Amino acid sequence: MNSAVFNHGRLLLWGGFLALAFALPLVFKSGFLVSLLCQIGIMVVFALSYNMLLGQTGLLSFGHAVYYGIGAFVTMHMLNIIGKDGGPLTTALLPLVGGLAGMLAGVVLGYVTTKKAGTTFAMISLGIGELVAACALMFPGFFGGEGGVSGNRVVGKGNLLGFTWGPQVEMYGLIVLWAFLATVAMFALTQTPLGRMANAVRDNPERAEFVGYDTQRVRYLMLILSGLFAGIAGSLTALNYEIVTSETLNAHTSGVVLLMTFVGGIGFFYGPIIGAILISVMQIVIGGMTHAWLLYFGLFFLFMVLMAPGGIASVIAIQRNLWLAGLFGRMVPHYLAVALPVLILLAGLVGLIEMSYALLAGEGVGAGDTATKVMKMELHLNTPGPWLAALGVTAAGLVLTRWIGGRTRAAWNSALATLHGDKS
Amino acid sequence: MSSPAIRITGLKKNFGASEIIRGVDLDIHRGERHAIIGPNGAGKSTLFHLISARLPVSAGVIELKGENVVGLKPFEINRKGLSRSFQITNIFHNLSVFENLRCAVLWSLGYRYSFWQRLAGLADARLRAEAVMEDIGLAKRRDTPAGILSYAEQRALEIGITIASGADVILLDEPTAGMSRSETDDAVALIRRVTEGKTLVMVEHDMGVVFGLADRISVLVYGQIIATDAPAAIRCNAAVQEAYLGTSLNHD
Amino acid sequence: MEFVVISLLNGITYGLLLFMLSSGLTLIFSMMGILNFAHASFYMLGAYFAYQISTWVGFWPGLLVAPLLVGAVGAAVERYGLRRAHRFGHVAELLFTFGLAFLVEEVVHLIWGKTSVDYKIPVELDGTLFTLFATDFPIYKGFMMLVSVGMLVALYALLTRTRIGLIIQAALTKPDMVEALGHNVPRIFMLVFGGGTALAGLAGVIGGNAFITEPGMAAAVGSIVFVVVVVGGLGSLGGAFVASLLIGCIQTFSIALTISITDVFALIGVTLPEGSQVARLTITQLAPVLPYLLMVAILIFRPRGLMGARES
Amino acid sequence: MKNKFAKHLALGASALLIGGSAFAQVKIAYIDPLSGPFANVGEAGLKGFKEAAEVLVNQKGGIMGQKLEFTGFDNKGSPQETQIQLKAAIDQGFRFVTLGNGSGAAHSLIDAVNKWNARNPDKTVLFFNYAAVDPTLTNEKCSFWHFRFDANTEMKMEAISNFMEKDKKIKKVFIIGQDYAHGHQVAKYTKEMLAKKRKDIKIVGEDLHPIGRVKDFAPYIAKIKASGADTVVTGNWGNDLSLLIKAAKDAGLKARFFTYYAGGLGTPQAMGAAGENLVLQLTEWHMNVPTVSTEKFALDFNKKYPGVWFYYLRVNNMVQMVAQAMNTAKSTDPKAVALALEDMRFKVDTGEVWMRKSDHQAMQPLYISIFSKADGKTVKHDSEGTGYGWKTLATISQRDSQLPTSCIMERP
Repeated sequence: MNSAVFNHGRLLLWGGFLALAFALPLVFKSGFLVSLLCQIGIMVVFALSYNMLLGQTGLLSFGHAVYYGIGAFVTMHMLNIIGKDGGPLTTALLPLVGGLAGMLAGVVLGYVTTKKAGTTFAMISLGIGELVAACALMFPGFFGGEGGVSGNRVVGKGNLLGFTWGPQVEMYGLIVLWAFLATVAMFALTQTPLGRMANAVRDNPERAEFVGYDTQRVRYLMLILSGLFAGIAGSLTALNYEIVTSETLNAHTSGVVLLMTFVGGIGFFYGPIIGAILISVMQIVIGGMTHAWLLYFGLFFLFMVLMAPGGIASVIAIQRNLWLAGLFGRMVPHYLAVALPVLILLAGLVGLIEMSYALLAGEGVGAGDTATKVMKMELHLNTPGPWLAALGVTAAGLVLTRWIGGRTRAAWNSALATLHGDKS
Repeated sequence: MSSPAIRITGLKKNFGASEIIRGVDLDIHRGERHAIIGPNGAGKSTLFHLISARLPVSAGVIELKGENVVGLKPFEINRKGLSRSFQITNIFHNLSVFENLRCAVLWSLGYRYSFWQRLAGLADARLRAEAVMEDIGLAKRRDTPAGILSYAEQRALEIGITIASGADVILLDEPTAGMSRSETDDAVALIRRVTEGKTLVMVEHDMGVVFGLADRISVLVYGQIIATDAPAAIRCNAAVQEAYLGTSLNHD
Repeated sequence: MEFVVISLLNGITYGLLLFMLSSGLTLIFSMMGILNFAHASFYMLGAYFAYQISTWVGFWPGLLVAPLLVGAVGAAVERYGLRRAHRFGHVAELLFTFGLAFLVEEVVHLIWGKTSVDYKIPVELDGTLFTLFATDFPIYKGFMMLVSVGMLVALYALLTRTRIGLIIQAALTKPDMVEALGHNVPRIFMLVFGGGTALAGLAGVIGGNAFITEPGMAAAVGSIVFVVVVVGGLGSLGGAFVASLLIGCIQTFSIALTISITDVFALIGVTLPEGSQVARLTITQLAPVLPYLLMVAILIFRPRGLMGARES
Repeated sequence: MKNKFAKHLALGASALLIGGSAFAQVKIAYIDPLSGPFANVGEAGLKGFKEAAEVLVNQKGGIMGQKLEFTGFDNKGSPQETQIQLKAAIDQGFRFVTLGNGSGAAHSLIDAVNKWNARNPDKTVLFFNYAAVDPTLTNEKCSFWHFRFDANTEMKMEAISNFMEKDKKIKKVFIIGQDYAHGHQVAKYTKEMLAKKRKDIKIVGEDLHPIGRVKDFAPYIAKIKASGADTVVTGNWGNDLSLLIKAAKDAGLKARFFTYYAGGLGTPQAMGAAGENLVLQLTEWHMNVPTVSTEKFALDFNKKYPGVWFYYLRVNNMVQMVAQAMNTAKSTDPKAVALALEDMRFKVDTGEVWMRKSDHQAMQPLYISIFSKADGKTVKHDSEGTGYGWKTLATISQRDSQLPTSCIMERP
């Protein structure tokens, strides 16, 4: 049995991740890092739920935030109801409510959207997303207008095991627990008949019809289930921030989850996890370092689309295959050789971008900025000196990268040829 | 066993103004191997597409085992026990050979859209897929993604997917197209083996394959069946010769 | 009466502007199968380029040069970006344009700042064209209509009178066939993408000063253009035209209607419960949602769009 | 600013967090949009605070010898992000926060601050509000931990409606606003107050449009025109206001516009000549209010930051009042500062600012002015280089701007 959900190796891996997730806040005591970890946990679930559509069923959605947002709003209202009237539910179980809400939204909206696949689906999802987002501002009673709906997650008495979920660390524990459950469930789903047929529908919808499957039904079911997990993620957001606003379900949120999932890699189950972690950290770290972070972000995304459309996970997977084939060793010197010119190129580009921002965007990249320390000292941007230097570095980097990169590529191609030769 | 496997009456298909299928009547008996031949552009593939509901019918009736199936969706017809292959390889490229076959058997084993059962736990699906894999000679390629198989292997897989569900009416659209001689021989043997006891309808250009496999042959010319008969009779049918060799033969 | 005429004029002006955007999008989609997410970004670039040129040499040269520049940028994007993304399939292409939209906005922020720029209507066009009843109709709106219609005529001539036009036209309905005939040369792709983006650029040149030139302008029209293309029918220029005018007028007229949902339902004899949130909404408030509702309705009842030839 | 935040994070990650900076300083976190569609507003505010802290506090001896510093935190205009940024600020040791843009964000912040202070009574945080004008913030939702330095919507409408009461030319009023809390409140107070003060004025129409999404206001203008309104009241700001005025001019609408936010942040530039003698605004100050030191400050500011025009007098007021409160209390503990701010009467250029104790709402003189051609005399300075500036039509004294509050404050 090679594909059981819980064979020994996998059990160890899952357990290891769970333990690591619980251990992290013990190592990093900073409140900010715990907050960051909470955000990552939520995004992991959200991105994985998105990949149920994009990676597994081949549905490119531009409106996935709708399910996330609806899960969040319903949770928040539920939280407020519990806070006011009490009730059988406790905070810890609310993600289930949010998930069901997301699922219900999937049942209703998915009926319309999944009639089509491909480009048409992408557009319908965009339209539905815009529709719901616009409605959000129109019905302030439910969506709370531009101020959103807020609540207090410390409600009820005698919460599960005495946790109040007030402190961020307790909330983190709750998020890890739910994220873990959702991840296991989503992974298990890939190992079921529906999960596999979703892959089949993605690869070749026509053929899927001719082996007896209604592709529309497969897409619909996948969307509903994806809505369930997106709803859980939204619910966790609601509990974590104790406020939900209409932007939770707008196009921007849909875009972010798409970016995360794609950058991480849609072809692998763990791809979106990598993406969620990477993008969350990037947003905060790079976002904190430079005003140009959105530009870097956009460039990075385009670079990924053009150079590594399989995402980071596919890059890792290829390295792993090389390693297993014993070919990784012979690539290492090439990687190292190409790293230097790439760094030079990057330094030049970063220099140019940062100087442009300093000059044009007004907000100087003032003294003490870590990002400008690369370039040291004060630069006179109104003189050609720094610009020529940066241009020179960029050009040198470019030439070197092309030169050495050519060799690396040749080595890479030969390694891949050997790899595939071995296999076929 | 009264009704034929497939009964086609008055079938027509237009693409805009041009009529591609112009009133086809045809009975396919249960258990026979039936080949449809005809010159290029005669409408053979279109006929297949109509039977399998890939294209909508313009007029006429198609009965599958006595039941009118016009207007049904492809998957509905498939569930009634008709399975088809494609002239242009039509497989799940990113899935492994094994997964391709397993996908093909899931519905017929009643797993439908289940998301509460583990695939790995479905022994019958695994056994059936493995059996087909063995049949089509791809056991050693079990975990290879279908997209990187060789052409002949993909054709074999195409047939494998078609027969895996256990459908009793099999439509094969040029199963040996583009194969070398030896590959064709293997394919013929394969088809013969896997369609044992089933109804087979095939479109084929390779006359060696046709005459080696078929119990009966229909000749489709310009959207009409001009003859349906046993191979030997078809061979010396004047109308067929005219259609294939041109009118000059008539003057002999 | 006065109100109806004025609203109609406003609706048509807006609709024509939408058509300038959606025609390029339709062309690109038909030929290349690419849903250009960055299309509205080229509209924005058109406005900014025209602004920049107008500060140097005035509005009129900008009217010509800015769309050409935008087209050149578009062609370069196709040549060095999309063509590579194309190898990885449609999803990669779509994502590429998605990322591009993001990048363009950021670059606009960088070069022209985050506030609106002072892109003025040229003095020659600043004034009243005619006064209808008591309302002035500005010259510039007339000019916008003129340019849109001129572009429409030019596009029509190009498509029906030239060889490349015939190829493009054929591609609208039968892309596979055109491809099979060997016309799928990268150069045509580049040309069409450049041309389509240039149209968006032209819309930006005349829309930028009529409204406002600011970094959010792309996002503001981006999704509505998609609605137009879907409602009109993918790949149908005629459909895009009809849908543009339709949506332009719907948006204009819905603002005019102060009646609430309750009133609407009362017309058909249904009484809504008092005080519910839906009941209190007026059609005016619903105005921005109507195009999306229309799109959803179209997709349910007529998936190929008003005049679409094919479904996807 | 932002970079320091990252540095802290990086150091924190490597477990080398150094507590605070080497120089003693009083730090205030400025949580407002620094990216996204409202980034220009946020950045202008931040520059204003930095300049005010430098010129009005630090160059005059600082706070008990310490420097006052403002650090920007980008909330992207989002209530949710506001809470994330608040957490980030608290983690970095900030005890004071300020925010101005968006009632939603302000509500979110006041909630978060209340919650935080209840859960962490030893690390309280104080919120200075410099521009969020939702009246509920100093009424139903008032908090001990919140101080507002701007007049709220209700007070502003009181002033505007008093002005309208005296103008007998006004017969028909049309209300147009953005479809969100602020727009709704402006409409509500306009109707209520006019109904009380001028029964003869007819409200001939009321429209709410989606915020930031209308490209062409021509249909709305057509509607206003059809209604025969001679006066339009709007709470619109930013592009929604500029586009509205432009469309009015295009269609030849001659109605006067009473606005809240026509005075700054790019709006004068965008409306240009279209606004002449048609657009009125209510503010706590404008360039042509005869004030010596503020005028100089504004001119210096405009020279130092070309393209950003000094607009917020209340920023200066707030910075000075906070500094004085800290100096008086001889403490930078939020609670002590709050107590010292309560009931403070602070002398500024335009008169006196009084921080009312019962609801923490600042009372200050207000001005109604009209957009008119700069003539070097009454309209000495133009606005944002347009050739048009603001001419005072009426002054509302601090006393006249006061309104009762329904605040029942929970005091620690």
